[in-house]
Amino acid sequence: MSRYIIKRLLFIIPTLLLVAFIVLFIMDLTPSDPGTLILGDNAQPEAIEALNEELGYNDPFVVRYVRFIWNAVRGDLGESWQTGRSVTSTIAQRLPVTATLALGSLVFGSVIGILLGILSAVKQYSILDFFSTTLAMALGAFPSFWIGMMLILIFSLGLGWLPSFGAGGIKNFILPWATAGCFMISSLLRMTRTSMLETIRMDYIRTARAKGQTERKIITGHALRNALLPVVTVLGVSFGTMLAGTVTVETVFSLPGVGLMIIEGIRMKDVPVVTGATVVLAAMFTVLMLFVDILYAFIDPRIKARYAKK
Amino acid sequence: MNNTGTEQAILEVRGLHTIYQTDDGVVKAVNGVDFSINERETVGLVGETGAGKTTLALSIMRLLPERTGRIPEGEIIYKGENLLKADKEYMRRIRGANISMIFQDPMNALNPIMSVGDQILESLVIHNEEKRSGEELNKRVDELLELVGISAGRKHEYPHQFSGGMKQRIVIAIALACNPKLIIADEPTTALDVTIQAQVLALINDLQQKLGTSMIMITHDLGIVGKTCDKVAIMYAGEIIEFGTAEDVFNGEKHHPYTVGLFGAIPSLTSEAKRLKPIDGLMPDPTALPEGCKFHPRCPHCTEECKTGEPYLYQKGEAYIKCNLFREEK
Amino acid sequence: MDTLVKGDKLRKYFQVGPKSLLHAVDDVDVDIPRGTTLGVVGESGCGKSTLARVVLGLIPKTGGKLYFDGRDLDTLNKKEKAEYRRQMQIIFQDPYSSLDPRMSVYESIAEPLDMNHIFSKKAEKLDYIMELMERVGLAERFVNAYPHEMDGGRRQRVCIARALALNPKFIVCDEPVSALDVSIQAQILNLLMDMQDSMGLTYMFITHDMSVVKHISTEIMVMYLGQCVERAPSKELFENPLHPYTQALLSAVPKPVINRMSNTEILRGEVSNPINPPVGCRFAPRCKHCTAECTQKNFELVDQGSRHSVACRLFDQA
Amino acid sequence: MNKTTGSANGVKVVRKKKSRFREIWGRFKKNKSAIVGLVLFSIVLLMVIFADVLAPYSATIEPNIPVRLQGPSAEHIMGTDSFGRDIFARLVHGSRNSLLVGIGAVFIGMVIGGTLGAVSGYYGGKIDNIIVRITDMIMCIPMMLLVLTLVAALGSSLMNVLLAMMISNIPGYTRVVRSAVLTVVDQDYIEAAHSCGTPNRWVIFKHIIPNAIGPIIVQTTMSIGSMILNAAAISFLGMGIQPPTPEWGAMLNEARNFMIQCPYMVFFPGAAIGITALGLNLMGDGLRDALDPKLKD
Repeated sequence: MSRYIIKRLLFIIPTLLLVAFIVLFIMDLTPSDPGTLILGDNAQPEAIEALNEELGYNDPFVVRYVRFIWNAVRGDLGESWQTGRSVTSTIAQRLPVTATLALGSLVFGSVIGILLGILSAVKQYSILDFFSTTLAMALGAFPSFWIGMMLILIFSLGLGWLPSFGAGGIKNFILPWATAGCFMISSLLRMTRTSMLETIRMDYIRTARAKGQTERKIITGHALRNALLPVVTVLGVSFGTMLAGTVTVETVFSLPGVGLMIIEGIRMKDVPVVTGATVVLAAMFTVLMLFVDILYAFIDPRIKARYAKK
Repeated sequence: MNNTGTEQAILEVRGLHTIYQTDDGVVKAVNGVDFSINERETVGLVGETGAGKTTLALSIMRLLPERTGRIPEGEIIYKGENLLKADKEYMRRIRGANISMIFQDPMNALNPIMSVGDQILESLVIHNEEKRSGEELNKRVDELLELVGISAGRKHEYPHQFSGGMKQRIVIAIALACNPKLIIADEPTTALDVTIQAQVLALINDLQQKLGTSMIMITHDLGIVGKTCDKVAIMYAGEIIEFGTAEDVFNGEKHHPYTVGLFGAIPSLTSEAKRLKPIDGLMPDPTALPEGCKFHPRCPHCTEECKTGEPYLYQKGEAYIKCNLFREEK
Repeated sequence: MDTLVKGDKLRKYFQVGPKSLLHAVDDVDVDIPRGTTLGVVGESGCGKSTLARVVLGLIPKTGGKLYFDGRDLDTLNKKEKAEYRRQMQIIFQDPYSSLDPRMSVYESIAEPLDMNHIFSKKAEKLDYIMELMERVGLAERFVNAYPHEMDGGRRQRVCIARALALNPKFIVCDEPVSALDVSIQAQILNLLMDMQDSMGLTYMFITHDMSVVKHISTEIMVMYLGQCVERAPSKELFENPLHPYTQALLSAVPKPVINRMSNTEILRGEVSNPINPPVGCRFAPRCKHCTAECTQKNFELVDQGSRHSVACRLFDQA
Repeated sequence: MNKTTGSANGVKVVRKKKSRFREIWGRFKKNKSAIVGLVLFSIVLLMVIFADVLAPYSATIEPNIPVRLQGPSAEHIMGTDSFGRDIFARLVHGSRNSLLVGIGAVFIGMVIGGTLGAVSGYYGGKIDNIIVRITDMIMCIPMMLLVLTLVAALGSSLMNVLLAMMISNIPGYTRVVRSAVLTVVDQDYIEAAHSCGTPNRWVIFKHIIPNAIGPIIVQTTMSIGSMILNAAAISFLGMGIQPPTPEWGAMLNEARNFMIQCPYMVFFPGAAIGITALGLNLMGDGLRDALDPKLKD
């Protein structure tokens, strides 16, 4: 088991290197350079060129990539071309907002999604099932930023119950949580329902019935744990989607998080900011997926055994 | 064995009909089945794919798929009680404790993420009427594992760590856990290799002798029937077309043409025959069964009278054959 | 005797781990006289299906020599190989997965003909296909049917027609009747035997069913964990089984007579692991005649006369 | 249509290719929500086709300041925006851009990703290993972030959004197609085809692709919906199609500033996106059930 974890941890290194490479490579195509950004459009071309040279912008891509990695390993993601502030400290300042948003939505979305998914599978063809599947369909189809704006219209502007922007207290987060959680509810509800329906038809459920087990215990004791195995994977993937979705949700609610930082960076053509923030979000996602994989191995004895043998 | 006085039927099935309501129409899976099983007795239900054997078993257990399966008429009497009229809770207590089942495919019959010991224990906990302590129940799990030939030390292992034959032993242990009166074994060895099949059959036979349980053995293999059964019911298109003691069916003089066909189609290990004698045609479509005797389109002795109306019921003691061939010999 | 298919020390290993080799087929000799049937029996995992695929060249062999009609197949060039491939066909166990669900009966049977450019005229091709269908007992009306519209027996007939399309000399039947009910099984077995009589076909018939193999085979090979443990003419094997495994196998088959477990010999234990097997007889752990010698050296097949050979310490005169 | 070939003994070989299609359609039309999806999507398609009939394109571009920010009325059934442009007209013409991006991105992703997945699944071995490793790694970057960085680098325009989404769609398709191909490759009829000397390319095109196409179609239907959503999100962030070109996400971006006075400006474009995606998702679900009816008893 520990071997498996080590193997997975080692796999994370090339993944992160590749992720950083792709992001850097794409951002390198941006028609923007630090000299122009810092000195302004009206500066002397020679001065701009000199500054670019000084900042190492003119070095070959590989050199800059290696330098980025080397600095990143030591916790330095460079400085903003726009403000000169350290990207690392900006991220450190903004990450709590994004983390609060993401984790809150994760809890909100997964609890409601999984619960409704189980219920609608157990009561297949009931009104509850119809309601849940329709809800899941709708939440998955309507854009989350639009749902966010609708929530603002109703709860902030209409009823005046909740604030519509900024990151103050819990109240500020309720609407963003609901908005970002919507997508998770949709995908988790559908996955849980499908997986549960498949599990209920398994032979071992029939064995449990033949033992005389009660319907309730069959669901909670046998079906649920088996059905949740694939749901765990989907949980990881949809958390990643949601993490990226925080970009729009933070924009809608003007939450000063990492997502908004990326958007601002793109507008300003501030390459180090965008690169740093994107790499951090992607790294968070990668680590989370690793965590999901290990969790999976712990719940499923078959997978555990496969790695224990080796 | 003292058979006298124990000739008490423990389960009686009368006029049972089971249907499935599917999108493609009503599937008539079981069409008027009558039979009974006495204490310590094994009845073999024999037939090919689609004969309705498994449906019959699931009807007795009341485990038909809820949305599609229906039992429009018939009675299943266990201990004087019609199980078809019993409420769900009563039925739940019967299952596992009084009637239990062994399924065909041991690969999927066990919960993959629960240790085998826990799966046996579960049965005991559900039907723990005497309020035995956890320790006692755990001892019983060890006992059951040893009984089916698995060392008790393996009870913490998971199903994937066992071979097919071993898994079937565990399924048997679960079925036996609460000392049921009747076990329904649905093709218990079909998924296993011959030598493992022999082991499992020997085990089942052995335990049945020891524990005095009655058993319904569902199979398509007449060889298995010969090895295990006291009485035999041959099923075709949802009906028992011939019923009798193993002696009647294997060595008797009068047989339903389908029974004759079934025996004739098996290649023999002992005699030399160049050609086999297959039964012509195919199983009828269960959504559109033929009129009259359901075997008539494939029957070599078919007459006009076979095509309409119920075939003649030839009876001799407990044995019976549903065929017009024996009408004149009343 | 005139041998059609001959394999010398055929061997197929699968690499399943850095240091683990799965010995699926281990030094098995095959020879099948023209016009006869070699039955191959054994339980799941004994390597019988792998052997079939090695003989057909569907998977590359790890070692050994293979001759067809006297020619070493390894020395053939690509074109000659294609020519030989046409003469060898296969019929599978599961008629549900061996036909493309999107192809009609006509298309399935026509595929090998098209691939080998047999007919240039459509009408000729159709006539030939109708003739094939008639030969395997499929009514004309099925020519446009799709696999899901037919039952298992008819599908298996389509598979047979497809295998016969190229007029092969040799057909491997890999458990062709195991998925069928007894009454249908008998129909297919009769058909296969009729085809052999009328077309002089040579079969390699793989099955786990002892009564089927006895019925159809001229000679039988018993396999255990990748090795051939006994080989004899059909009648001889059933009357005089020598290897302890063969004896147990025959005794374990339930016969359709009343027989409440009296004379069945129950074999203990289960088939062991085919990965990196140790030296010695592979059946030794389950054998009642096992001695120390059995686990120390390998036993080759030894001829016992009348084409009967067995690999066992009890009959090892060497 | 049915193609027939005559024969000497009068038997007709009928090419009834349609039978399977008809069977799937039979199951599909029994599914009410799938039909709802089909109807919703058809409405959107009609809008795309008859956009010029429903409203002149000029109405979507030219400002008409006197009537700016008017609520829904008989003249402007969905009201007007901050430049006095008719929202209904912009919605109708915007459908073309949204759908173009959605379908375009999926289609190209399908061709490239599909080929990679098919090669990977069919040949296996080293190639498979490399392709799987790389797709796994790329999929560690959440798609939206990948698209955003690409658009940031390439510049904001319709073509660049399309390009960015195409690229980010490839790994997902590679995965789906690979697993679809893997299930088919295992079937005996593939081995049967090999044993009668059928060449690889024939096996791929005649057996594997037709049999693996089901899950691919389902994936395609579903991803068009999510691509439309993503494209809208990009435009909403101001990175996609630039004004005054009508596009649903971009309309929402403009509407944001007038959310308080004119909620209808927010409502209609979002509803249009939702209905399109909903239609596609319902259709995809219905198709999956129709192709694989095993879950429905």
